[in-house]
Amino acid sequence: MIHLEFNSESENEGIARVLAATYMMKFDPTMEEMADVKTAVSEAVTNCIVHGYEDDQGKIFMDISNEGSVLKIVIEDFGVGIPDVKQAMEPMYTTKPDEERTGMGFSFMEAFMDKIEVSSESGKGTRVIMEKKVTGK
Amino acid sequence: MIHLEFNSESENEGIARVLAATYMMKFDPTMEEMADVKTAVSEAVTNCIVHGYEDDQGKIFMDISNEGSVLKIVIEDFGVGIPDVKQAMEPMYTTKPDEERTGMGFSFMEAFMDKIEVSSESGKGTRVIMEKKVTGK
Amino acid sequence: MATEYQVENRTLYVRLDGELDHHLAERVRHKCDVILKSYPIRDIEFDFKNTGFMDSSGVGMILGRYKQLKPLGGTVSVVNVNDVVKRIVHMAGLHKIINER
Amino acid sequence: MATEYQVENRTLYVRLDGELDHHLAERVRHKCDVILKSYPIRDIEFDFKNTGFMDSSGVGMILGRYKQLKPLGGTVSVVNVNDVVKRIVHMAGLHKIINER
Ligand SMILES: Nc1ncnc2c1ncn2[C@@H]1O[C@H](COP(=O)(O)OP(=O)(O)O)[C@@H](O)[C@H]1O
Ligand SMILES: Nc1ncnc2c1ncn2[C@@H]1O[C@H](COP(=O)(O)OP(=O)(O)O)[C@@H](O)[C@H]1O
Repeated sequence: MIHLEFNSESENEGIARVLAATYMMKFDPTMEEMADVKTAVSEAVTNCIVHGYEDDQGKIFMDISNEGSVLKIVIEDFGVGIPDVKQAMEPMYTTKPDEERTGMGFSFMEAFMDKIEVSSESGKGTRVIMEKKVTGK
Repeated sequence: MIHLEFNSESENEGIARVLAATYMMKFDPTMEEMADVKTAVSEAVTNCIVHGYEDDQGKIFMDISNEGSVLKIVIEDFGVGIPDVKQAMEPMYTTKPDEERTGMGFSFMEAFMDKIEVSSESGKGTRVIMEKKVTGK
Repeated sequence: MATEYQVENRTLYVRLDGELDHHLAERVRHKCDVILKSYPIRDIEFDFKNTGFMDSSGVGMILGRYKQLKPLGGTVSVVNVNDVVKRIVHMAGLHKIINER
Repeated sequence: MATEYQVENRTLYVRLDGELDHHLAERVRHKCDVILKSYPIRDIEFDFKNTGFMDSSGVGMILGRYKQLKPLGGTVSVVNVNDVVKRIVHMAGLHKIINER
């Protein structure tokens, strides 16, 4: 289990992706599995920065672990939270169209991971738990 | 500032190196600067695993930050500690020659970083603070 | 290396460098805005030769440029996309409105 | 890929794969021990073609093999080392007792 804490700065998005990709190297993953996980991590971390903290300062936590070949990634912020998670996860739903958000973030997480669970409380923050079985080469 | 927590397992040595290397990418470092930092991180993290926890389970913390172009890396364990830091830092000094340790770990950290500060308390753990100005290409 | 911008006639060529996430997308969007204010750009071409990754923020940035240029009769193209980026382009439906080469 | 071991006559060829840190060094040491018990090895050659990194744990592992083989009149060699690894080899003084090619 690995726990990473970092500030809500966009330059840390790449660091979060690299850490996840490095962690999963032990499964000898395919290029596609690597890309899947990197994309899902990128979406979740970006959401913390753009929505959770609305580009303000804040801490983001990322936990990476595995049970056998099932990779588990938890990404968490302590920002504004999501009032209606079900609505937020609808395809193309975004509260920031002016910032060129597409509303595809959650859809990509769902498409690329086997399982995603979002819990959030207004004013407290948001936690995304994602799992994926990594079969490897 | 980035904070990483991981278990004292040797497979995490590579993850710690990659995280440090990724963090310093923003300085556009030379190959040599990258190798310097990766080596120093590797020595410090390995010491936590081999000496701090004597191959037992334990947590290792790594903090990476920078002030301007000065990179600062703090690596910390909560293991057995070092009774005599001055002696431990002498070239070729090792308490585990049977495990093919060379006693070169601290010498490499000193050679590759600009500054290294070791604080330790018996039974409490060890903290290594290292700094290096990264000039880049 | 860094992302490079080149204007030729009325086309802006953007040679992306690095992973096209929110971090890079913000920078590219800003730079494109600056250039579009100074030059009579009609078309933009994004070269992905040195970019092996794009997420939904990258999609948003490309879509945003498409929306800017379309009223002027302009186009957006992506070239040299690898399989990973191509997958995202198609999942997002971008290929229906931009040129892919 | 993985580190490969090959015995030819009385030489053990080790084609390292990955960064030669404490993690890999432990595995290589263990594997060498097993092979040295089964074959009359006199010389060991470590090929660094796919290894761009070595720290003091790697130095310790190579030194350990040297100490095992020396009493038998054997040698240890490293081949295809890049600049980063070469620097460590020289800083540690390994080049005085092993062959570098
Ligand atoms: N970490 C978060 N904190 C607060 N709100 C969030 C968070 N993540 C997602 N949301 C909300 O869910 C909506 C949909 O998210 P997503 O599908 O990723 O699309 P996008 O990021 O493009 O808006 C966002 O517009 C935002 O309102
Ligand atoms: N994190 C640590 N916890 C406890 N003891 C340590 C730690 N780091 C170093 N030491 C002590 O300092 C000695 C010298 O360390 P070093 O120069 O890295 O050489 P080596 O690791 O090869 O023994 C070690 O042998 C050990 O006794």
